[in-house]
Amino acid sequence: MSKTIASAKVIGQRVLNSTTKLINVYTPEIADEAVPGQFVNVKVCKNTAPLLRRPFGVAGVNKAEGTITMIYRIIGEATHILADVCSGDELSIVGPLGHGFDMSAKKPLLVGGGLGLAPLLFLAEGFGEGNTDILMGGRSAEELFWTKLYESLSKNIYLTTDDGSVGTKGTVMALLPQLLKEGGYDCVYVCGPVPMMRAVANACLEAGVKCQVSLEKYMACGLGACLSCACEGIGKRIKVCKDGPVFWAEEVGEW
Amino acid sequence: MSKTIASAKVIGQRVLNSTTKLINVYTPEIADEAVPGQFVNVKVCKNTAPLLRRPFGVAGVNKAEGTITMIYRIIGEATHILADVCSGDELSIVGPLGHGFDMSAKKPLLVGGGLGLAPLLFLAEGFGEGNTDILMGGRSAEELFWTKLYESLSKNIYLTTDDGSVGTKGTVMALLPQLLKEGGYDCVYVCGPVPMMRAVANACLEAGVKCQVSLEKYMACGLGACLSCACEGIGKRIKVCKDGPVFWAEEVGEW
Amino acid sequence: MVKALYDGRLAVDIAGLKMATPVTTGSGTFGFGLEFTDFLDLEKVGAVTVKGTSLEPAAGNKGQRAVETPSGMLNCIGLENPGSEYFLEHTLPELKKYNVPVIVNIYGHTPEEYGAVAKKLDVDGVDAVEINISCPNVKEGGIVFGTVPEAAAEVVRAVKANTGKMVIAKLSPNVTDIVVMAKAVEAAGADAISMINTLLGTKIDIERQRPVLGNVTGGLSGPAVRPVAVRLVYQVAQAVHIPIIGMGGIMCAEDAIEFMLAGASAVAVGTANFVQPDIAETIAHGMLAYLDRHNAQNISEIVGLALPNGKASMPLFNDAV
Amino acid sequence: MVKALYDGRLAVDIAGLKMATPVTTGSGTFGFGLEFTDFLDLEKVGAVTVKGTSLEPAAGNKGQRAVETPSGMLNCIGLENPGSEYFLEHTLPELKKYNVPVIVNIYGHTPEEYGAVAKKLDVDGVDAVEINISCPNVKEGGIVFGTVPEAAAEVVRAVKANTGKMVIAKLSPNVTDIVVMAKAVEAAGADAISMINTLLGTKIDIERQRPVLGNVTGGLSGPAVRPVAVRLVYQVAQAVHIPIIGMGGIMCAEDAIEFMLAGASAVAVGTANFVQPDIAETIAHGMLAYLDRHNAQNISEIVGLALPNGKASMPLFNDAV
Ligand SMILES: Cc1cc2nc3c(=O)[nH]c(=O)nc-3n(C[C@H](O)[C@H](O)[C@H](O)COP(=O)(O)OP(=O)(O)OC[C@H]3O[C@@H](n4cnc5c(N)ncnc54)[C@H](O)[C@@H]3O)c2cc1C
Ligand SMILES: Cc1cc2nc3c(=O)[nH]c(=O)nc-3n(C[C@H](O)[C@H](O)[C@H](O)COP(=O)(O)OP(=O)(O)OC[C@H]3O[C@@H](n4cnc5c(N)ncnc54)[C@H](O)[C@@H]3O)c2cc1C
Ligand SMILES: Cc1cc2nc3c(=O)[nH]c(=O)nc-3n(C[C@H](O)[C@H](O)[C@H](O)COP(=O)(O)O)c2cc1C
Ligand SMILES: Cc1cc2nc3c(=O)[nH]c(=O)nc-3n(C[C@H](O)[C@H](O)[C@H](O)COP(=O)(O)O)c2cc1C
Ligand code: FES
Ligand code: FES
Repeated sequence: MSKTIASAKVIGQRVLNSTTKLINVYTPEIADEAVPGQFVNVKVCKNTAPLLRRPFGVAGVNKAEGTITMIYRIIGEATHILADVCSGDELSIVGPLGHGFDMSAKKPLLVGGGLGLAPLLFLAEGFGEGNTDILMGGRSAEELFWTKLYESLSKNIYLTTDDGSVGTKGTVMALLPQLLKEGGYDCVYVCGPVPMMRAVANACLEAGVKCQVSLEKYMACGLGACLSCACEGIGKRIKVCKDGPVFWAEEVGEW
Repeated sequence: MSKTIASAKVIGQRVLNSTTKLINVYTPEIADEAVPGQFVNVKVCKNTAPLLRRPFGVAGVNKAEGTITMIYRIIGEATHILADVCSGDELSIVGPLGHGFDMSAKKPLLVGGGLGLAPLLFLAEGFGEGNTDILMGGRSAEELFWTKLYESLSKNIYLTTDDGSVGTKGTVMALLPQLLKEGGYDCVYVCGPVPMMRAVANACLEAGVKCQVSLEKYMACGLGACLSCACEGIGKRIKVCKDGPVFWAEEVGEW
Repeated sequence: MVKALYDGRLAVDIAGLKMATPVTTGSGTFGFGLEFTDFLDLEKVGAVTVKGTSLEPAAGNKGQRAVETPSGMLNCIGLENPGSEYFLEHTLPELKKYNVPVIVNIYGHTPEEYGAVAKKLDVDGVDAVEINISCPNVKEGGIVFGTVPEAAAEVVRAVKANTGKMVIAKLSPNVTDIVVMAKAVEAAGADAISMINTLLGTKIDIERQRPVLGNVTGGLSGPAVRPVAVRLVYQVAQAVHIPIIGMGGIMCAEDAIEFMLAGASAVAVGTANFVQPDIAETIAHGMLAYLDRHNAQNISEIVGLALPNGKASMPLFNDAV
Repeated sequence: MVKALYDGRLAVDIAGLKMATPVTTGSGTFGFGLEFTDFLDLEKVGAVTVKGTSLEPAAGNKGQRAVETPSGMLNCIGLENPGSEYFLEHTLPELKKYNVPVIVNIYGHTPEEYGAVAKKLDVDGVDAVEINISCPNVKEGGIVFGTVPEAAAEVVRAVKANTGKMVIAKLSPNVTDIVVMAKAVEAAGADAISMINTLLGTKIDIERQRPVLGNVTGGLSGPAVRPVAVRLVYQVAQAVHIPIIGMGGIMCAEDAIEFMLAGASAVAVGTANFVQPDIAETIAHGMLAYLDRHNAQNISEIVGLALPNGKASMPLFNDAV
């Protein structure tokens, strides 16, 4: 598994909702190597400000066409610039980075919220059409463009929203215990806000179901070199960018 | 004469030669006010790097359409970014800045080299079709797209190139003394590299012909506030951005 | 004024100097204020701090005087100014037409000279003097007064003895321990501290193989230095009891608020005036929006909230998602 | 190697340390080098300077450890490292597979501890030790050794007494007078100086009204600090006789050349490794192009050309147009 710095041509991007976009870039070296759960580190312009690359999960890959997909929220300086790039522009991308999800589950349940649903999308693709169930939580109906993205990939889609505007009212925890009890899942994959991941991980441990989490920490290098993302694992120090971002729930000592 | 910060829409730009472009922007407030010799201060992107605005001479104005023209050399960070802006993009422009040329000449000779020919183009327009002669110096034929720009504005176009590839071989000084003697000019307007301006100014003083020069100094504010561009004038300190950039040759104490 | 500007929500009182907004201008970056009247309403700026003024006119440094650096700029103007006489005769009368406090930044080559300028400027229309003991661009005086606590104190005392105006001491960041400097000027009687002046830097033209600036080194300002400036304000705010006017790389309201949370009671915009000449007024609007968002009535309420002993901190908004 | 790398044109000798190019890596920004082998050929880097290593493992600071700032970044890693034992057992054997000099950056809490780490690392495969007396992110030791000349000298002496390797003293920019520090470490026996470490800074999250970094303050690095770093190198180069390894915001060959013209005999790339992980090799190519453009044979010829006493300066190219 080798990493590259690629000059990736933007193939196109589209709007998912008012603050979220999906971008496709042509970068065959990375498309060839990337597995679900990995991420890439993107430089959005040549200026010294913004200076650092920005990490984004790989949300999908088309090996035949040599492209990868990212889904991102427009939140700060770099993502505002990214939202303005046009087809044909070049982005410098380093990747693929980190370690992916364990793919040995027989009956996987994916649990995600917010942009955590981006890497899980690639995971659903990796398990193959109809082989995953997904439980997704959001604030309101505005975030539910995600269901469209998962429709053709996952078998059952379970929904919760904070405001009850679609699906069950509440967080994913409103549905999870029952799903764990009755769904026959042998592994849960969770990516989302920390409180969600912690709650899901605890519920899985209690229910005796294996659980992988995908952590997010501020990253400067993404290569395991700067220790910006280092934190306490059980019994050892871990680097989220290199030893993760995917960990077994029981490896995590500090969220 | 009042200055504004305008958000100016890019109407279009075109390539003049491998390192020079012409850009038109829609900014009626500035188009209305600007006179030949003035400049504008342009912010090419929102990032903090490049940080400062960049000064460019006004190379033309279309009051009816509310546009101004700039001609610039792609040389460093900001001009590289400028070269990439598309029609429809917005640039923040402060202007018009400084004082313009004296327009009282009856028979004006314009003398320019390099990008100094940009503000002189607006001056030629200001005097009206066929009312100016222009003497231009360049390194080689590559720079002579300028003749096309002046064709419809100036009556006689005199050319010199360092390599003799077009026009007379040498600098503008190869032709100037004779022109001054025989041309009946009552004022010379010069804008270009410092050695050119100094030589032309001296020749004019000797020949007893009035001469205006347009100086260039590194500018941070363009408003007379920072004193980056202050230098010695005869008997007093001058600010190139505010008291100039156009000066009578005899006002200049320090080139 | 029947109604206070911005309903008085941005009004601050800095050691007796009443400002309608906490935003003043960095000396040397706003000329004499008059250069900016096309872009903003001077009366909507908290105070106008003018270019460093000395007893006699000064021509400043030769050669290139400014150059851009990553997210910043270097300058070596060298305190060119038309002198106090000219200022009093020609500039002040113009400024007096506006209902805005005027802070005059002063410098001299000896404590006595500082005192003499202060005395000369102790006139109607001048609301405060800011002592520049921190200019990196003049050889005599300047930086040494800014790096030696006792020298700084002496200048402050000389100025205090010669003026009835409020006195602000402007600190240099080019020191090992700024807290020592801050305490020295406080003890010497300064009514307020302004900080930071520029960081000493240089740039070399690699093709000409020579320093770009005529004076070889210059002062670094702009957003590049903001993290250093905020850190210094954060340190000094914990050590002194006089108010701080914070500056260094403020480009927008959010940056100004960062300084106030770190303990500054007012702020100054410097380099940003070159980029956005209306910024000193514009920031006020961003501050109002911030007050609304955080349910605060007056801007003074946010001063120092991010300090360790951070008085009542407001509820945490915007939790990490 | 039958043929010297780059025909030997970039080869430099820093107080006996032979490097194939003048480019090493800023400690803490290049891990242990091994993290970068997918991107560049380690043997084409002048030397690999590894993360700060202490006697015992250290966990570093809690909370957020890095954040971007305008053209820079703040970090408060706090010198997390697996300890010298682990380094010798696991990392060094891997590094030894490459034909590249290894510089180990070390730190301790007392001069004795610095000495002990140095002694431990006085083994085959380590080519030099770089003494970090300037880390702003650890409370004990760190910054105090970097700001008090006698304390710095004591650390240098302790290290020199315990190692046969070449010793580099890394200076902090957070001082009033860096020349005093440089002379102190030179007199204490340092073979070379590296500079600069990071500038102390902070950033405040205005919505949460708290410092962003877990450790409150952090070290500022990246292009934002380059003007300050070049200025400091320029000053120290005129004051000491030992070679300088210059760093602070180098992003490309042109920036590296700027440091060398200012008097650095070698350079290190730090933050740039995060942005362009192949940069430590890439810069070499830009340096060769520069040598060609200026008709120079070896990179050492350009060292210090921009200094006031600037040995033979080369003809001026690129005159202002
Ligand atoms: C492994 C990993 C995978 C990610 N995947 C995605 C994804 O698929 N889609 C998506 O929208 N976002 C993802 N993120 C978050 C994304 O990196 C940030 O939203 C982005 O960096 C914001 O950049 P900005 O300049 O627009 O905002 P800024 O103004 O820089 O910051 C906005 C917020 O983003 C956080 N942030 C900024 N830079 C980083 C960084 N280098 N590392 C971590 N956090 C940062 C800041 O702490 C801040 O809270 C991921 C983060 C990590 C660590
Ligand atoms: C009054 C005035 C009018 C000008 N008119 C034109 C014009 O019509 N067309 C044109 O192509 N150029 C013009 N220039 C020069 C133009 O401003 C610079 O080429 C431009 O700023 C370069 O920016 P950059 O970021 O691309 O290059 P940089 O990498 O910043 O610099 C490249 C070169 O340009 C010079 N320069 C950079 N910034 C400034 C500045 N703010 N002021 C002065 N010089 C600077 C630098 O000293 C350097 O030599 C004018 C300059 C002035 C002062
Ligand atoms: C061009 C220029 C001239 C300056 N002149 C002075 C001055 O005369 N007196 C002074 O005390 N500070 C002077 N300063 C420093 C500024 O007032 C301010 O302290 C510094 O620039 C930091 O703020 P900023 O980053 O917002 O610019 C000057 C700064 C610049 C950029
Ligand atoms: C994340 C990070 C970690 C660092 N760790 C160390 C360290 O362990 N020891 C040290 O001497 N310097 C350390 N530094 C300082 C760098 O080696 C270098 O001196 C500084 O970053 C300036 O160079 P730059 O601007 O090119 O990054 C670190 C810098 C960064 C950004
Ligand atoms: S981001 Fe640098 S080690 Fe993880
Ligand atoms: S550029 Fe600021 S005074 Fe002229």
